[in-house]
Amino acid sequence: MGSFMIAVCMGLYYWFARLRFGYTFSGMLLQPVCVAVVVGWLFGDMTQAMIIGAGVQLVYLGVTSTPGGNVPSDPALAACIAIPIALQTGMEPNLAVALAVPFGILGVFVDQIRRTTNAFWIHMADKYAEEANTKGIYRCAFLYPAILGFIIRFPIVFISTYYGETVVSKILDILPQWLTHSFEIMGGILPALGFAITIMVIGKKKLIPFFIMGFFAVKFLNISVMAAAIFGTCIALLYKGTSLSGGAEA
Amino acid sequence: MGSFMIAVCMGLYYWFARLRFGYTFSGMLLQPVCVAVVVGWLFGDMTQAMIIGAGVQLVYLGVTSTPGGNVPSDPALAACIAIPIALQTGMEPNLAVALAVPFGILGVFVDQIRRTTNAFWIHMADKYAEEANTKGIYRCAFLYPAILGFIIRFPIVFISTYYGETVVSKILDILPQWLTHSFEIMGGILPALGFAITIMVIGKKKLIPFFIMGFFAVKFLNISVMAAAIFGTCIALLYKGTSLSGGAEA
Amino acid sequence: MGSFMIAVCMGLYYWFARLRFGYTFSGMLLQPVCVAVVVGWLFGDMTQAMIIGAGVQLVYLGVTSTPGGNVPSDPALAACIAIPIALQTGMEPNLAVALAVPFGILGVFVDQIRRTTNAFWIHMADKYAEEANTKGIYRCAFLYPAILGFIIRFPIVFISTYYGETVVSKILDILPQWLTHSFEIMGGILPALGFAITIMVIGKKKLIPFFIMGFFAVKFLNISVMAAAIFGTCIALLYKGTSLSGGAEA
Amino acid sequence: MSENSTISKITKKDISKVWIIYYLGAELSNSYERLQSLIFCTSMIPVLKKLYTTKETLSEALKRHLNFFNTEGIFGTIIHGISVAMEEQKSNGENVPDSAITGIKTGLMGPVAGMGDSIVWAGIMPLIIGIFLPFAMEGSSMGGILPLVSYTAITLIISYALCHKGYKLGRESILNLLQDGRVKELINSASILGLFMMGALSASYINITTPLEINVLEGSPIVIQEILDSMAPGLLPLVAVFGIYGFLKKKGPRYNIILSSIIVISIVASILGIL
Amino acid sequence: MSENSTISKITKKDISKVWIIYYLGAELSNSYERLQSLIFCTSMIPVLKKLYTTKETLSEALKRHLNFFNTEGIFGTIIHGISVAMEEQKSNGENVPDSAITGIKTGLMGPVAGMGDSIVWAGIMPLIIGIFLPFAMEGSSMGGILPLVSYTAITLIISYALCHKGYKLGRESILNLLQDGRVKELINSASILGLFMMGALSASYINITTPLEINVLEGSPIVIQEILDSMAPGLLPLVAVFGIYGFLKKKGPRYNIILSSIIVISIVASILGIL
Amino acid sequence: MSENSTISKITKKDISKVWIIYYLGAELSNSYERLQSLIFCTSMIPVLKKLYTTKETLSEALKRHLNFFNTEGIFGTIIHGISVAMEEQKSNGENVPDSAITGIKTGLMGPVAGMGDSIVWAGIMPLIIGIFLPFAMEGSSMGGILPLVSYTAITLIISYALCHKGYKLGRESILNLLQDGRVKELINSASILGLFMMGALSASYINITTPLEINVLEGSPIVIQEILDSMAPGLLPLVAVFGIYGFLKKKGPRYNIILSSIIVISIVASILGIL
Ligand SMILES: OC[C@H]1O[C@H](O)[C@@H](O)[C@@H](O)[C@@H]1O
Ligand SMILES: OC[C@H]1O[C@H](O)[C@@H](O)[C@@H](O)[C@@H]1O
Ligand SMILES: OC[C@H]1O[C@H](O)[C@@H](O)[C@@H](O)[C@@H]1O
Repeated sequence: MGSFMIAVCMGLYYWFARLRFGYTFSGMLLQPVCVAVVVGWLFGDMTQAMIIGAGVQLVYLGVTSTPGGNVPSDPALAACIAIPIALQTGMEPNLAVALAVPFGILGVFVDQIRRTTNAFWIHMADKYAEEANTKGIYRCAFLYPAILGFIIRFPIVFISTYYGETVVSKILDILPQWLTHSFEIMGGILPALGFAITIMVIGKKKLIPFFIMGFFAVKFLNISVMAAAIFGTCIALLYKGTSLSGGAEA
Repeated sequence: MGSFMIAVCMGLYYWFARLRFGYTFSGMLLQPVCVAVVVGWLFGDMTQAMIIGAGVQLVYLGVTSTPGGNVPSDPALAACIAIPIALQTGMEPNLAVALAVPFGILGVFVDQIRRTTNAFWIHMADKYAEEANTKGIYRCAFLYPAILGFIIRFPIVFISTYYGETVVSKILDILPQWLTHSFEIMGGILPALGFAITIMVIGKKKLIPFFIMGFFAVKFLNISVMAAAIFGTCIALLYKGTSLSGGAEA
Repeated sequence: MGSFMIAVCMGLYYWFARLRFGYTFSGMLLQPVCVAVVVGWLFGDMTQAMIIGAGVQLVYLGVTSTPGGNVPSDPALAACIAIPIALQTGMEPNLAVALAVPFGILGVFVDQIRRTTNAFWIHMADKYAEEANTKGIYRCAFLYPAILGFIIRFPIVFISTYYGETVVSKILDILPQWLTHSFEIMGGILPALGFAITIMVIGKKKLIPFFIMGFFAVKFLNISVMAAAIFGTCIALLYKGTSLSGGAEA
Repeated sequence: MSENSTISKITKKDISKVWIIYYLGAELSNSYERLQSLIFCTSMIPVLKKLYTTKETLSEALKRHLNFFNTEGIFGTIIHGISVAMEEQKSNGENVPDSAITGIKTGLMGPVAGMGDSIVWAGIMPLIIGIFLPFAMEGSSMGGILPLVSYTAITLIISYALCHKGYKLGRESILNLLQDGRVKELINSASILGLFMMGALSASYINITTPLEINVLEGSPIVIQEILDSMAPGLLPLVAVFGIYGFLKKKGPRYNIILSSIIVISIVASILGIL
Repeated sequence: MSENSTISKITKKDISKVWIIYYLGAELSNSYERLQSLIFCTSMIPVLKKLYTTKETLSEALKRHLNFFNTEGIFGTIIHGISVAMEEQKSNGENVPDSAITGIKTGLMGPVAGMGDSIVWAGIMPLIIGIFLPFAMEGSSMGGILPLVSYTAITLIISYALCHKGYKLGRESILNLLQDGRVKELINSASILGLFMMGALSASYINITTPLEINVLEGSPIVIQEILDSMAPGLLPLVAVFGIYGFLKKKGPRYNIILSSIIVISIVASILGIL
Repeated sequence: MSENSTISKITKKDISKVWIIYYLGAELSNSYERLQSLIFCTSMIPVLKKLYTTKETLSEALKRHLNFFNTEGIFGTIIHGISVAMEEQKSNGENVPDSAITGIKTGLMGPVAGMGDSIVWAGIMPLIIGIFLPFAMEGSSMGGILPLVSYTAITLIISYALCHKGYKLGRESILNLLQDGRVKELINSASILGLFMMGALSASYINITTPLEINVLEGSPIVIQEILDSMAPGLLPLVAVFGIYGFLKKKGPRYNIILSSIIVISIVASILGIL
């Protein structure tokens, strides 16, 4: 395949994965190990691509979107940029990852754009609902976001794959450090919005201490998420028994 | 003492200890350190016997019977076979223990036989109760299990002590690995029966999360049994206070 | 400044800090780092004094008075004796601290005298209250304890600073080991009195398991005081919700 | 279910349609303003068109489901199932007020999100990637293909089952449950678990630290982050969550203000070096 | 106790007999079918013979105490004491239905087993062995004799005291406690503790792991046990407990089937290499 | 507050006087017999003199506040504020029985002590010393001066705010709270936290271990402390607390006996080498 077509394919892949078509399916498509399969296939060197992909994956293990849909960093963008470069230049995977991390961070901002602009379609859908125009609603839910997504997603990956390392480095040189760092900060804070929304939505003020307990159980006692889930379930069952049915009797 | 008499004594000891005459008394008689005292006395070398016994004990620290009476492995059988052999052949205690462990596992099966056959006597006692024959009930509770126990317990230890290492090794050679391993698995699973019975018997479905919490408190937080007992007591007292007397007021 | 005046100043400082005039202010005055500032200023060698003071501080980090006002050991006395000696003789700070620790322990006893004799003034105040003599009550609360405090606090520091290491060593030689050790034991037990009083004063027998849980949460799980405070707050809020308002509804 | 089948207009296939539409688009149109409300409404279309045949009633129904909605897309399908059942009962003339439907949706979406996010995303996903990672490390494409296939398959099965389960629940018992208060109890339990899990997740997902140091003296700077950590680890993330929460509580869901504030704060803090 | 002494036929010695018979034989006749019911009945003989003098009533009483029973043999003696007191009151003509006696026995035996097993067997026993182990290591027979003597002595004292305590409780207050519901409360608390301790014990006593590995690729096998552990440590033991529990709940106490299943599973799993 | 101001005789300055007197002398006159009762009474003088103008009523009020009192001196000022408000209402002729005032004081002082001791003394103080310790290590007097200034300042601000807050609370709502039982609820919550914190603190503040060893055999002594620790760490401290607590419960606040006992035990144990 010509390098143009390869770049197009990569751009399309990134666009499609980030479209989030298919909730968990796309969630996995975004992971570096999946990106690596595509890169390996396009560049004809599966083994190398997978090894590099595994390395990038380790940096982003389990990062996709956090509660509320906020993206703390974009593993797919990082992978789509780093793996091809590492493969072509024989760069050490570590170095390629270092190169890519700022782009993962940049992805935070791009995703903010998507989710902000998505507000258009919901307003549009409000009108269609008024007219009971279901076709229109479908379009708002799928078509329009896809088109807009293409515009904001495709170019960056296409360019970085087509022009390769030199252009990527140049982009990095242009971006001032304070800007990338501010994206990094943003990526750290954004998830807090999702958690705040969820607390809001659950809406039981008196139960908020459970949130605090979960938070510090992890911070102080270093328990895993699974452990939290198990203890949380037990507590939820027992607390209910207590407060509502007035005792532990069946 | 002649080696025949010694073998008889060891066989009797094993039978008596495994009879479980005297609830905690026999529970301790089964421990390798106690077996070692008898071996040391019979063979006239207390010091060596005790040192070997201590080694075997470390493998079985605190193993007797688990809740519900299931035996995950038989420390007494292991000790009765390993200590004499180690003493006579000057074998390293470690090696003797390795030799004995399969027998400890075998003990799982022998004990299952005992507890299955013990069902005879309870049925017999049902009839005696019908006739108000208290003497008969006494015999069912003590005499008959003791006689049966003699038959299934005495021979193995007698033989292994009398013929020593060669015969023991031969027995081990005959037993196929899959069989001893299946006893091992059995010893691992059996205790689950006892726990299931106890949960059953306690019978409060709504409180089962406490079981789960106890289980994972040990698994995830590595707390000791004493710690579990202390926290468990506090929780039990406080949960009660809450659910039944409607408040923490005295 | 002459060494006499220096000794007077040190004695006065110790007296004043131990007077506990100004609740948290005096609490901090008692700390070795603050004693060091005074010593450094009096002896004209701030740098050295502070370094030694920091060393002594590490031994007594956070020790002032425990709940109920009992003093497990007296960091101020230890500091007032150790720092000048170390400064003058060039003794290693470690050694000076070792010299001072017995005096810190001695302080336990001296403080017991203070708090026992303070009972005089409260009885006196009872009488003044009868006569509505508010001036008298003020005197009982401030003046008399200050005077008595001077008598029991000033001399020891004055002497040890004036005569220096030789006298201090001599005092230590005179004190039999069993006596200093018994002060040490006393310092270890005394805080228990304060805790017992507080439990007493809180007075909710049914809630005592929370005390036990706090105790063993620290002992078994090694959580910090802050962690205890956070989890404790959550539990307190949730337990209340349960037991009194009959549910978790707002 | 058989005894009700005379009045059931909704087929198994209809429910599956709801499910797959939601699955495909759950995140696609997610916006800061109303998150998943657009896709929720969209996924209900096949059912609503069947139940409401006049333009007015259909429009009403569509608007009802364009309300704020957000949950985890796999576990959340149980809410779709319940909603379908309630809409059906409503259209059959039973007394199901709008507020009951919206109430169930709103009551369940938070707790379910809490559980789903922790199990589906923080639990299953890294587990599956981890299992097959060795393949990737050895250069096999299976390291990417197997996670994709198995994660998608597992989550599809769960969400499919829950969606139908939700419908059954909704048809058979939701009204009874609503009446005798057991739904409240259930939501309460679920809320506890949801909040607890959200707390646990936020501990690792929110990442705010300060590089600030105060240099009063040469060589021994006071590191602010260390002081914060010695008070309690994770103070800044917690302040962020409850800061935003407090804002939402007081000023309502003005996400744009929050977002712009986060951007401004990030840039300013980056330039000043305080975050 | 003095005011009741006129109608007390049971002496301190009788209670001690009950206690010692139970102590001697608690495990001796333990069977899979009814565990300690035989020894419970046997230990009650001295008392029952005194209280019920006709053949019919004695036979009734004996059969009553051949019901399923199982508890920890040291802490459990408190149940014997209570039972003796209740039998005495019953034989004195007070209104003590059979179901009350069986109810107390059944209600207490589980929680008491949970506490006893953890304190007497998992707590005291290894503690005592451990204390004297250094003696054994240096070749002294004291390393075996002292544990035997001290463990036996300590546990005898505890069980003796609890048996008599139980009797006193049974005489003085059990009926009142039963009436005002405080026994229920007590059993509730005890059940919580019992279950919690059982959970804690089962974590170390049940031992099931799988050696299974899936070798899709050369050299990087998927180790099933590792995956299970990363989900939650101890999954297989927990499955075993609740599998058996579920069977018992549904099919009743058919221990023979369970036992044979365990044997068959063990052998098959051993041959196939899956456990 | 404005609507009540017509009948308010107490000015902000009066409350500040109460606060500063308590701050200055909280520990100064602390005695084993009644701990902080003397300073509590003293700190109330400026207010009491204003409210009670006859010798009899003033004397009554003074005696009322010489009752046993003890709390943490920073957080505790909230109790002063409340007490001032209640005294004011009482002197205004409202129905505030003596027992209500004493009750609030007694109810709050324990829990507040628990919280204050852990936060002000065990939390903030070592934190502040620790922050500035590097300065001391490098020989700067700031290592001593800054802790003194900042700790004093921070705690003064807290206690000042709480004292005035308490007064406001007392004026506005304490009587309502008392009536509808919410004060009880509050004290309950506070007690839980207080007890929990006291437990946590006692784990590190009480220090009792035994050097006892039993030497049955050459070279392998039985170390008693190890056995105690393997039962549960911290047994001796716990025994001490609950031993004293039990004594206080039974015999009342006879501190002199407790103190002398502690002294005697310490000396004897030191000589015999058992502690
Ligand atoms: O938090 C609930 C929910 O919020 C958003 O809609 C997305 O991030 C989902 O993946 C998430 O499950
Ligand atoms: O679990 C209760 C009980 O079950 C069986 O009877 C025996 O194992 C006892 O030792 C045990 O205490
Ligand atoms: O425990 C409450 C209280 O007791 C005493 O009065 C002093 O030790 C105070 O510092 C302490 O806060």
